[in-house]
Amino acid sequence: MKELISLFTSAIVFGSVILFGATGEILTEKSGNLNLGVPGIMYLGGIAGLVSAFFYEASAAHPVPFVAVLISLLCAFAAAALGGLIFSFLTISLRANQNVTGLTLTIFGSGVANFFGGSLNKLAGGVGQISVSVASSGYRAVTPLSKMGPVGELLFSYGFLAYLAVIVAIAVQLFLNRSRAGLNLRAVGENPGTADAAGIDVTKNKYLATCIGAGISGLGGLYYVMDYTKGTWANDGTIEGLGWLAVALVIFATWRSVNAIWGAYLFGLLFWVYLYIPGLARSTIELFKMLPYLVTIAVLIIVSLRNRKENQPPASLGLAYFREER
Amino acid sequence: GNSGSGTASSSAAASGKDTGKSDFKVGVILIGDENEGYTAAHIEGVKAAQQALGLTDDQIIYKYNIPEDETCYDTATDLVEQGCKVIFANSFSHESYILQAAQENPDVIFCHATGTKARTAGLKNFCNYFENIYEARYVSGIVAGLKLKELMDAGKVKDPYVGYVGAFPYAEVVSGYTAFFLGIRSIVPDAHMDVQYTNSWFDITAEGEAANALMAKGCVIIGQHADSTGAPSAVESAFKQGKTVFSVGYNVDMLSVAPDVALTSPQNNWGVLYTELIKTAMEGGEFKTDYCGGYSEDAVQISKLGTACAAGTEEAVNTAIAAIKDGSLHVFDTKTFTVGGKEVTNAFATDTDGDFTPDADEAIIDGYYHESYFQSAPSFTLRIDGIKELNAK
Amino acid sequence: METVAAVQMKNVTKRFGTVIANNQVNLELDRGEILSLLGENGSGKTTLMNMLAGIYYPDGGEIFVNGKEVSIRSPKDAYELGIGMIHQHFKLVDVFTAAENIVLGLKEAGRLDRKVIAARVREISSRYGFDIDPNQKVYDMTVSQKQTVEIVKVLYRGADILILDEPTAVLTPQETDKLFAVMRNMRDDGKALVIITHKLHEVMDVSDRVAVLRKGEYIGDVETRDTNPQKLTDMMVGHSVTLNIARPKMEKLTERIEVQHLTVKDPEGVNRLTDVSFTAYGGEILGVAGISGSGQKQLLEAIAGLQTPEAGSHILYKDSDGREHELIGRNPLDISRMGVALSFVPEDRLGMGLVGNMDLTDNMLLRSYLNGRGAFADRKAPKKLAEQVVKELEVVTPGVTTPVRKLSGGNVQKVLVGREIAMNPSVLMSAYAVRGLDINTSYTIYNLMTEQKMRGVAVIYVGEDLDVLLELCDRILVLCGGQVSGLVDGRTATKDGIGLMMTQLHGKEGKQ
Amino acid sequence: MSTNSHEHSEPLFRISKRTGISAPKAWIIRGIALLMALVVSGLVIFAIVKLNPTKVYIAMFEGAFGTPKRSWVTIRDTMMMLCIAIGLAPAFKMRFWNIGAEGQILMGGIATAACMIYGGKAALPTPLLFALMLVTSVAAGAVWGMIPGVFKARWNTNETLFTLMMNYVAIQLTSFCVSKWENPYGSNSVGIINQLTQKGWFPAIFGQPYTLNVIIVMALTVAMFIYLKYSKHGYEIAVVGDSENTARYAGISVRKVYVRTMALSGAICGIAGFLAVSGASHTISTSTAGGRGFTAIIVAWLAKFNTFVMILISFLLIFLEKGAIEIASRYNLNDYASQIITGIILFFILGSEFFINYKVNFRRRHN
Ligand SMILES: Nc1ncnc2c1ncn2[C@@H]1O[C@H](COP(=O)(O)OP(=O)(O)OP(=O)(O)O)[C@@H](O)[C@H]1O
Ligand SMILES: Nc1ncnc2c1ncn2[C@@H]1O[C@H](COP(=O)(O)OP(=O)(O)OP(=O)(O)O)[C@@H](O)[C@H]1O
Ligand SMILES: [Mg+2]
Ligand SMILES: [Mg+2]
Repeated sequence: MKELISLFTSAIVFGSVILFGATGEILTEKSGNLNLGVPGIMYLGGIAGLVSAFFYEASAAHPVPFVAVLISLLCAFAAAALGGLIFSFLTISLRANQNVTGLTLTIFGSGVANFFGGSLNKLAGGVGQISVSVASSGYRAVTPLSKMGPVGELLFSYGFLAYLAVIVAIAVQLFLNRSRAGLNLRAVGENPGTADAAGIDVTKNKYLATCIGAGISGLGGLYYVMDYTKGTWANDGTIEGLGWLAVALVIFATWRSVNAIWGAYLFGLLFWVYLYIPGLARSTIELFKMLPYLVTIAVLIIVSLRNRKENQPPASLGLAYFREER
Repeated sequence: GNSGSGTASSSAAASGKDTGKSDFKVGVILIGDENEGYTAAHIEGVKAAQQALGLTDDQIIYKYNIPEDETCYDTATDLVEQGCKVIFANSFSHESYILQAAQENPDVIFCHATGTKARTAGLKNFCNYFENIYEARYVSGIVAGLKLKELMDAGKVKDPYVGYVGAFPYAEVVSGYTAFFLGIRSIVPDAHMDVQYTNSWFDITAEGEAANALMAKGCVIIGQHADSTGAPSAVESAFKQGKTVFSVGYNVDMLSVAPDVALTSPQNNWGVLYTELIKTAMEGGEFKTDYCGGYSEDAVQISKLGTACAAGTEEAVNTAIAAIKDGSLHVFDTKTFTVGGKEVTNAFATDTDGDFTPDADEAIIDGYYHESYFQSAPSFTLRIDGIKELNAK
Repeated sequence: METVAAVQMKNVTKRFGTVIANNQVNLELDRGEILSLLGENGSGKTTLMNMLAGIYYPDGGEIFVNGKEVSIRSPKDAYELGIGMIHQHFKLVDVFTAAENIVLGLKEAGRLDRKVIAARVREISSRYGFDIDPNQKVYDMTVSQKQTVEIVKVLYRGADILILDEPTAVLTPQETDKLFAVMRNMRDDGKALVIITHKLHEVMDVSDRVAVLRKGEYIGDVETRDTNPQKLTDMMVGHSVTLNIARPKMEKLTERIEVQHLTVKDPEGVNRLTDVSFTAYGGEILGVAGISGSGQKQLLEAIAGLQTPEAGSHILYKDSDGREHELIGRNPLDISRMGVALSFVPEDRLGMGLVGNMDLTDNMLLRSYLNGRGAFADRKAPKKLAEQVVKELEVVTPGVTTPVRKLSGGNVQKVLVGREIAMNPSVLMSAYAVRGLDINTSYTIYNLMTEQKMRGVAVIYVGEDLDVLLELCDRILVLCGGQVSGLVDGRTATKDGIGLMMTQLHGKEGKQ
Repeated sequence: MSTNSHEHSEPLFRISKRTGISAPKAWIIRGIALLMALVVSGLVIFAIVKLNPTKVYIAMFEGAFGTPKRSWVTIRDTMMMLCIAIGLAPAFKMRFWNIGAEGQILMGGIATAACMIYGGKAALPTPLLFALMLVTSVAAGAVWGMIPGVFKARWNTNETLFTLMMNYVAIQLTSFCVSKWENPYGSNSVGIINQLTQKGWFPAIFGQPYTLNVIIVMALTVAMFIYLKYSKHGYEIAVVGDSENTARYAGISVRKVYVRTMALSGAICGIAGFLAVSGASHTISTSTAGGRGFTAIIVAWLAKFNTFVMILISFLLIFLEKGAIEIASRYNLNDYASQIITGIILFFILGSEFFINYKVNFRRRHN
């Protein structure tokens, strides 16, 4: 029982990282922009949050958790959105190929993050010495509810970002399906020519969706750094792997961020389940670690067998729009 | 251990002028960079040697993030071409590539940390080096044991159940966790331990989740032989949520990530060996095949004790260190452990036929296993009673 | 100058690279009139109107709306000026409902309340006599339904200047009549309308005034009541042309294709063709009439080997030696390997017949790339063929290395027809071969069909213009809801008779 | 309806499509972009380390070509990148988003390593061993590419995600093999395979160990160029890529083309794995592909599937990587600086395509 709860909590923590990534990417893709730079963007969000929290705590005489959290949250969002802005400028204004730009953004983001992460480690006096305990405690603060036995642990033992991830996922879904702005945005992603002819500012919509989407994805990096790994920096490439999983989750959730919630937790569950299965050999573990990917493939095939129009990607996904082009 | 690296370069630059050998260059091939505890410890070691020997910054060429493939060989050759006279590499699987470079460049000294091949390679310019980290692990075990005892005495813990996050079921890890466990058992005789392997030297999330899984099983002390802060910070989180659990790290002082639960971390003080090796190379001396150092050489230590440590820990630690130094305490004393219920009377240290089972060099002499005696790298691979590997094969 | 014109365009010029699409064009549009804009393919009609709709920005000249000089930088600007355009290619989002498409981009206050919107859509539809379900998804709609949504969309925005670019190209005569009724309603409402169409009888029918463009130049305008189709054609083309279809009769007919009990289901399992049987002869043009979506597409594709008919269906090809070949179960390649020379001009030119991003040569190669031994495709012959097609059919293109996507619809069609005829077919099938083509080009195509017939080819011509079918075809097969409702002689049949068969199956009301 | 806002307010600038820009002019634009990129990266480097950028660029050059050894490593890595990009070209030309090169390389690598290990033990004659390595690596890569191809062909399964997931499956499979083959036990690394006998290693030709790599990849470059441009298969790929419907209309079996092309794409990536294991590292690990499968996508796209242009771009990327690693080592920078520089330069190159395809017109009237 204890182990089961531990597995589920691990799954939710893991899932929250990719849920942010996927939700942001869903918003972006709904505008027709296929941003394969999610890993890079999550890197940017993670490092910006960490660096800003570090400098705030180093400079303030009495750092306040709330302020530390706020500053790092804003910085993470802004840095990630900036990554989105680079992508937007290149693909929307300059109409560069989205796939290549996205991959380049991943290289760039991981470079920037690890570069400054390394510097920060040096600055802090060595590995594991980066101290952002104030911010980190803010991110990881839990209510007394978490001590209410197994249920408390299962439902209330997470930092606020884990809940924010769910809220944002639901909010994005509501925005896309219930609001006029969301309708317009989806039209841009489906058929920019139509949206344009209907008087929707295609460029503005794409820019906004991509930058805000990137900002949201960046929070995944922030959550990973501040909560999951508790305010340290490591260049082991985990964020990149998580970023790709986030991209996968978008398709897995068939572009519905509410689906992404359970999808993310399922990924997390499958990702860590090997630790809770007794008696696995070391080599068997490696096979077990295929699970999340195999399940994704299986779901993918099932979805394609059903082949519903509503499960398809936005029709103009990945294509640049130029009004005078036919 | 944490001897100020900040001042090293400036003073070295100053004193560098009067070293006549300014064309003497050192190459350092590293598996990671300063973001990763194991490599960071090596960098500090080289810096300490630099300071001690008065080398300038220009005389040391670092190559970071060198994977365990042909890049390692390329890098070694490149360092030779840049004029390095002694070249270090710090990751186990660099060894074959370094060996290849050593064969091709007999005028350059190649030193490989954690490797095992120098003894049999028969090259004058190739050596292995490693610290007797098992000694520090034993001592860190004592720290953990005292904490465990304190918890049991206070009634907070019934079952002295220890968890260990290991990288691979490789001699270095086996030797390490056994030493750690024996340290604990010297205080809490009925302690028992589970080892969970992560299949990675450095994976912050996997180490954290492995710790979570062990804690869910009921472990109250989490030790580790993996290089990240993942496990201690997971333990810290669990502690904050009301669990009774403490952590012993590795390489890195974990107090900043786990201030409430970090007891200590065994650490390598590589500076001692780097100084000796570089000095020998500078002086053109003969190289042995293996170099190692433990407490006696000040080459290993444990990091600053955490506030959570039990009362009297400091004294116990000092006593143990003194005993190790004066030879009255042997970590792998055959009287302290059994294998399959029996005391061990013979165990080989070296594998000569490549079947991964040691078959030469009797290591049990005078009633204890002579770890790092025939070679610098650990060779202890006995699975002793009281320790369960959750996924060894 | 007693009233201000709704729109005035003065010396408007637009270039695309080296092409001058509009050269110093002057155009006036008044309220309460329907202006027909006429011109050959590529003469610049769409371009001109796109500048009003904010899709293109002029390179020179001025535009006045209601007497004020304006700068229309985007469709949004156009809407704010009350200009709405219904584009030739529908601008609808497939996965949205009608209502969602209609409110797209509107700056209305409040949240997206689908009920309120649906109510307003219904209200507008009933005012102008449309029939639309606000909650139907566009991908479930017929073309005419889609067009209705387009019109309602423009009206919903309160546009009082409406531009319709070839709205009737894909409509049935009945649907066209309904559209025209609505347009007249709107004109009487005081709105200003522009319609682009290549069908001269429609011009005569609906418009008050006709403006003519030729090669990007404004030629002039005439009151509709003062002109006739022949005059208009001469104006468009710049010299007088004859608009007659010759229908010589071949003495010796040979059986070519025998279709027996052909039944085709779509992927959803709905019957698109039910028990269709007929024979097509070499030396005649067999017309196929029917409301769009009555199974024409499935019929041609089944013959071409692109559909899998149900068991019990047979399509037999009879070669000159009298041998029969079953075509069912064979793909187009197998069919041509059997020595059956089957040419097919599909309805969807760029989506099926041609590769938009490839140049003329490579598009010619599509039918012959497997020729010759070895692993390599021969491009010499196709290049020659492309040059020949360009020359003989007067294709307007910078050269044979231009991607066909860049050609105008009419020229695209010529390339396609040219290629298919060059295959020396014994059977030539075409679907809506002149859809969207100007009158001059259309007649070129009719003549090509007739030429083929006289060579002994069995021509199957699916068309929508009954006048043309009656003038061109020897026999006409009428489809209704996937079934054969009649097979009549083209020389004796009447338009009304065929119209009736198109909607009624053997006297009963046909299901669509 | 307000109209006044539109009066005389012509936009400041407008964009229009450019047609038929001459090739030299296009290359001049790209050259300018590259120069600007170097200036910007120079500024970034200067901002971080206060180093004279020209010195930095000289260091970069030396990093890639400073010694014969370095030059050969640069060439070897360029060939590897090029090989993968060549493998990706047919898939992308077919608009099949094969981001699974990583996995296909690994599968080829696993096959090669298996042959080297078991073939070495069985003392197979060298020609037979090489034939076996080639065949199995090609087959392994082809199968790995074909699986998503088959599903795409039959059920239109999203290939982007499928191939991405196949990468991870391949990585785990590699981990599995490594833990089976590890030497010594528990070390999680296979070590240099056949270090003593050098069985299954590429032989040195003209005294250079990587000559064979160059020969193989150059042969592939030419062959793929011809295949795509002149062969019947190449034509089919282009048609299917543009419009499946048209392909069907022309009697091309779309499914067959999907499967065949993906098999080819995977096979060449498998060869890349063969090169990586037999021709370079003589070991197998999860980092054998090392992210190159992703970078090669950039190469393939930027070159617009022209394999000769790919040589140039692969070379540029590898040059940047080597150069930046040298700066990092020489000036004690964290070597992730290389990724930053690569990113900036690619951004500029990507952006420059805009000025090749479009023209910016500024306001013509001044009101
Ligand atoms: N988006 C575009 N890009 C480049 N050139 C264009 C574009 N649109 C139109 N043109 C050019 O402008 C000319 C006029 O085209 P336009 O579409 O206005 O013709 P049209 O009269 O509408 O023809 P059709 O009857 O075939 O619809 C064409 O010859 C074409 O070369
Ligand atoms: N992207 C483009 N680039 C260059 N020229 C173009 C482009 N699109 C269209 N044209 C030009 O536009 C002219 C007319 O094109 P348009 O697309 O309006 O024809 P269409 O409306 O498709 O034809 P139709 O009315 O016969 O269906 C052609 O001469 C063509 O050369
Ligand atoms: Mg037009
Ligand atoms: Mg047209």
